[in-house]
Amino acid sequence: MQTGPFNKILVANRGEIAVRIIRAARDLGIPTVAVYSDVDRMALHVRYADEAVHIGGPRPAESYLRMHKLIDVARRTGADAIHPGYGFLAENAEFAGEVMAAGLVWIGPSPSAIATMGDKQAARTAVRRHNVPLIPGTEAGMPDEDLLQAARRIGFPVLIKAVAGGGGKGMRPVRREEDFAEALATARREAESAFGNGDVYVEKLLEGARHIEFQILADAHGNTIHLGERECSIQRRHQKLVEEAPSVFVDADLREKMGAMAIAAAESVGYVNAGTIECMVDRDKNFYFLEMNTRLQVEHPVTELVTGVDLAKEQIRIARGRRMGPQENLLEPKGWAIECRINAEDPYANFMPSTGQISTMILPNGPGVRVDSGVFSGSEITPYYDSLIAKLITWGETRSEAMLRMRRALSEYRIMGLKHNIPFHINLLNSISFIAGQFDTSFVEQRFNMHTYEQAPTSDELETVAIAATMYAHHKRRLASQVVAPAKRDASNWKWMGRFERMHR
Amino acid sequence: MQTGPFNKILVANRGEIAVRIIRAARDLGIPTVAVYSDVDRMALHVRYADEAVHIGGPRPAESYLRMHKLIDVARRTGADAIHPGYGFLAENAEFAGEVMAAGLVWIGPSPSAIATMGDKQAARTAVRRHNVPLIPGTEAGMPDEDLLQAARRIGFPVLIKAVAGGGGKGMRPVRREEDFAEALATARREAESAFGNGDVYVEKLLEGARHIEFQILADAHGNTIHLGERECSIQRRHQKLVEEAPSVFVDADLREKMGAMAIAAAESVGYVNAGTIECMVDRDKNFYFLEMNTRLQVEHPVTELVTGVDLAKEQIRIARGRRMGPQENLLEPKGWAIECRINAEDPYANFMPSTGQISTMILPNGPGVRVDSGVFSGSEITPYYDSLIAKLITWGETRSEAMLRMRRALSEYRIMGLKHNIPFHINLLNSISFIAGQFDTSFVEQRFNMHTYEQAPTSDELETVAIAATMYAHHKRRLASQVVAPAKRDASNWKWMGRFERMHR
Amino acid sequence: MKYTAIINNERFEIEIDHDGEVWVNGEARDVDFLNLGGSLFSLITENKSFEAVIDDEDNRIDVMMGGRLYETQVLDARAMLLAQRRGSLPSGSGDIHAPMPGLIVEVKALPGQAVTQGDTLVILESMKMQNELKSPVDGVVASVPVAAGQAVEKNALLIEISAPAEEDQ
Amino acid sequence: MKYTAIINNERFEIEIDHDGEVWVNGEARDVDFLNLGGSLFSLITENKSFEAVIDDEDNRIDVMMGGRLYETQVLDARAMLLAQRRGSLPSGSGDIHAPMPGLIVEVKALPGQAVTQGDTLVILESMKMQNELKSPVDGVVASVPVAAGQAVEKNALLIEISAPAEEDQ
Repeated sequence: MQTGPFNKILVANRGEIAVRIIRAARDLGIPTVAVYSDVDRMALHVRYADEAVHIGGPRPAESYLRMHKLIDVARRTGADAIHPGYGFLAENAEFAGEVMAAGLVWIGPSPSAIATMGDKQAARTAVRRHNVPLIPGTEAGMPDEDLLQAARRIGFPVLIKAVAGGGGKGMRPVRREEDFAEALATARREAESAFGNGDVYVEKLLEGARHIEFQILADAHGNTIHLGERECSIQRRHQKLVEEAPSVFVDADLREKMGAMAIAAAESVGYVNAGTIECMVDRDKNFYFLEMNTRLQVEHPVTELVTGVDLAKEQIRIARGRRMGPQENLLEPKGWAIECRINAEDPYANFMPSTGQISTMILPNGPGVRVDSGVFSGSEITPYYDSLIAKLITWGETRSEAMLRMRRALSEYRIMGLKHNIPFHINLLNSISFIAGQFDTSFVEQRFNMHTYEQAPTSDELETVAIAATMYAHHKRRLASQVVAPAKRDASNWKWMGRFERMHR
Repeated sequence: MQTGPFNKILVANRGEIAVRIIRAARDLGIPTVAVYSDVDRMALHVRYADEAVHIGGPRPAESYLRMHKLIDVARRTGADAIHPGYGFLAENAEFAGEVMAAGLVWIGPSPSAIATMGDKQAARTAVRRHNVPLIPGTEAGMPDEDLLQAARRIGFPVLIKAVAGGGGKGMRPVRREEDFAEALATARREAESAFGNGDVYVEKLLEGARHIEFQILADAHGNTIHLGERECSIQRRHQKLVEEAPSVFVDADLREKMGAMAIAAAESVGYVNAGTIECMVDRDKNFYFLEMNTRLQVEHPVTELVTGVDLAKEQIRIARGRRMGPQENLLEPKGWAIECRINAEDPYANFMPSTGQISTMILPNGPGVRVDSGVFSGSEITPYYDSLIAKLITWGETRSEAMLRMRRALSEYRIMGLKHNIPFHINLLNSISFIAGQFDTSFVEQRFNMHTYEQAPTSDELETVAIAATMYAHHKRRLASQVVAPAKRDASNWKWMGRFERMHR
Repeated sequence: MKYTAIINNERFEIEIDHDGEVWVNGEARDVDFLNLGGSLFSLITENKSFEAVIDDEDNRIDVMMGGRLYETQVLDARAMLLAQRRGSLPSGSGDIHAPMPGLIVEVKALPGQAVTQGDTLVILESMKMQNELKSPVDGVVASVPVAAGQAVEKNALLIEISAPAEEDQ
Repeated sequence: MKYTAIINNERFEIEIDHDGEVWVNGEARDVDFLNLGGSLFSLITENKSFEAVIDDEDNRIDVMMGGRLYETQVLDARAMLLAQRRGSLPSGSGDIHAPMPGLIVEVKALPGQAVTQGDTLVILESMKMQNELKSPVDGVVASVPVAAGQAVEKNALLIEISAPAEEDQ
């Protein structure tokens, strides 16, 4: 069933998005069933759900991707609906079909909408009929030689993209004809390894363009609306790092035009439920349909904060066959929201993923701060899943208030035990270009780095660091010498140990 | 100076409110100076402020109440404004005067407004001239015999209240004339010990009345507005435990009338800055002025969430001599907000305060949840200060959504290492009377308790508890026996130890 | 191993065998019980997921689950047999200890005095509040090692209460 | 005890005497330095409050403060003297270890090969990402104990790099 009444939801996911869905269901009074792999027994989604069922080994193929196992768990626990979250099986039309064939409600769009939008070429064909503007590009299934010909015709720079792609995998920009062959081979190899499908196509690469997406909601009663845009140009290797709603680049006029386009794109596949139309917008405010994500996005909270709409709850309402809560397109967002993705990756070492146990976590809180996370002090970040630790989202009446709150929240946030990208975000939030809203999708890779700062450290700052480093070295040396031979002097004289430490001895 | 420009704020407080003010200042780009006693060296307010100065021993009189020390610290650090928070010196007219005499800006109302509103009788005299309705009661300074006479004239039940009182100290309800003498003696003794002033007065006790307060804001440009009401009837021993905005009991008409009264009360003392008019409202919607709190309230966040106004920031703006942001009285709150005060006190042992180190803390988060707190995993709750650990605040489009989110957030919140009142709040949020909005100030003490539940546990629930307790006992016994002699069998066969534990051995 | 768990006067016969299989009143139960650190436990039984804070004191195991506190007793076969012979289940101590450091404001009990459960026996000031400490049991005051005006540390013994004579039979 | 701290090529002469008094380049500084658990430290100096994450590796102390990472060296008098004799400060090891468990996709270096800082030497797949591991120093590959297709544990040695000949003088 695509829509209809249900009483219990199986959440076929893990991490922060599983927790997010469980919270939405709980806020609606609907019980939930969590599933978990061997390494997720202690995870918050297992503990927050009403029921929890072990489904296999740590590798996704052994657990979170096991379609029949998931449907079987739903049957055994009496869950009559499945929410797929994002990633894993969320955009798998076959799974959506099997869920519905099993008589369960699929909390998402129809398998045909997923399949059409999941195939880049089919998507282009579908939306073109509804007059949605497209980036010049080729068909799928072309051999290497024809692709090169097409690239020449379109004109460099071009982008090679995997037909089955997503998240930047199997995607390669090519600026010069002589680099085309090698990039093509790499893209095919990556696509083959990531999606089991090495088919790629070629598209015009828009330089200086922004990545702006529109949130749409559609219910089974024929209503389709948009809830405004999200600015997602802050990316690295096509992975979004920071998202905002609204976009500094979008005025009321552009919002209306792009919103109408987004609704047309959704209607072109008879879309029902929440979805996102991703677009590129060039410097002259020409916009082009990129793709539609047929699920809840990672960055959905920024839209929630400027609309007051709980998107996860609306997904459930719509799947129950009810009318969605909001009835109107978003004309004027309420304030401004920014999201920073806090990832377990080292911004000083080429954003290398980091694994390990979170030994200490101090969350920022207070006015205008929201954290969506599935971890806690003691959580293990394993190599089996993505590196998202948490989403830090701030709201303000203005962009400037939202940014100041984000800077404050980032400075309060402490995560110890592994490397994370909070320093990247602090650095970004101090960047004049970012503050001024002057950036495009190439900003992070081409104009931003962690080793040069727009403002060099002052000599006061360097002195403070020198003191800290020396105190650390001195303390460590003293500890080392105590192991060898007890210190002759009473350590309580050491002023730098702090009054507190002395007091508690 | 009462208003004027400044560049650095000394926060003369500790705990969550010091953190709250530091956050507001940081969101405005103003640096802050924290002060701390011996036991607060590791506290978040010390770590989040730009500067921090040690001011003395753990007892408030040795540190947070040292007026001249605080002014001296402001001078030494170049802080040109002082924010007192709530409690400690926040409503001390002498301190406000000294701060201003030292040429610093006092982020609060004038000393004369503080003094007038701080003296219950002077307050009654002031507001009466502005036609603010008052509860029938006596003057201050009357001897015991005259008070008894007056109580007879007013008619029992009556309330004995300390002139210098606040927070329920030195306050006693008396329902029968024969209990009057003893209650009077106790009230005087408590008032003497708490405030160094045993003077009390007698007031009519309104039965079945609600405690509803109005938030007002006034700037130095002659504007005074109200930001609507807060429902604060959920109290125990006159200590608020749960607050809401708006109140189920207040309709647009009553809001307009009470709002006008609140503005009149503030104007009666030429009030400038944020303040709160506390009222009793009887079953027939008659309302009576109780007192004015001349500071930011603990429960200010619920108003922030339904108005979008950041009250701590407005306080700073007003003190800088600027026009306040909001210009209009609140006609229609946006949604609903509820605050639960999370205290270190044991609801199963007569709400006895609990001290100790927080060993584990897992914060609730996600949509609609805000936490204002000054503690972290590892924080020590000491006997020197109040027992507030955190304020948990949820927002929803409707009261029901806010309540469901609060239930969810309470169920996620884990604080280990000391006793806390989260079970009280969970129990309250399950109470049909509370859900229906049917309660008055006597609800918690007279009609609510932690040992009988409106819904008895089911036998499934009891069985689950039995399994948990038995597993615990069995595990403990096994550990004990292993100390004496190594177990004969391989423990890895124990299914109940969990797959996770096995996997990680 | 066989246990009897008693909660709200209801009894559950629970057996845990050598393979870790669990039976409740003779019915098999799928049980996954895991310590999450400190007193925090996760229990998944028959797919239902619960989190509980569990502590024990004297002969009582306190289970806090779903915002409710359950005072339970878990007896093994030998303890159960002893209790049946005695005709009563073992009960907790009646002593009053200081739940936090503070100042004794008043002591309302004298040695030898009979007290009833719920009687206020000591007033302790701490965290700016006066706290009434009540008798947890019916009994007789055995000793009062503190006096008004005295500062006490956390867990200091304030009043010792012994069981009344008739319970000793 | 006298130290020389070097950050961004700037040198600070820091002395900590037996009473814990601190001098920076000869000027007294009020310093309160406190461990908050693990690698987290609080520093209050001249009333300014800072929080820093401090870790050390080989001869380097990494200080993360205010969202910036500072790579520092702290040398005591003896180490400073040695360094002055050698004509260079001690430098970190050039070995590449696996920063996380994963699968070796490709090894781009052979023993004996000269490499420059920043050269990609190994591609490691983990967390669904292919990660390029680069040479931290200029040097010569001494050994390559792993091969493509091999699964490695966290911290496994992947490539050993020795200093080039001219640095040994």
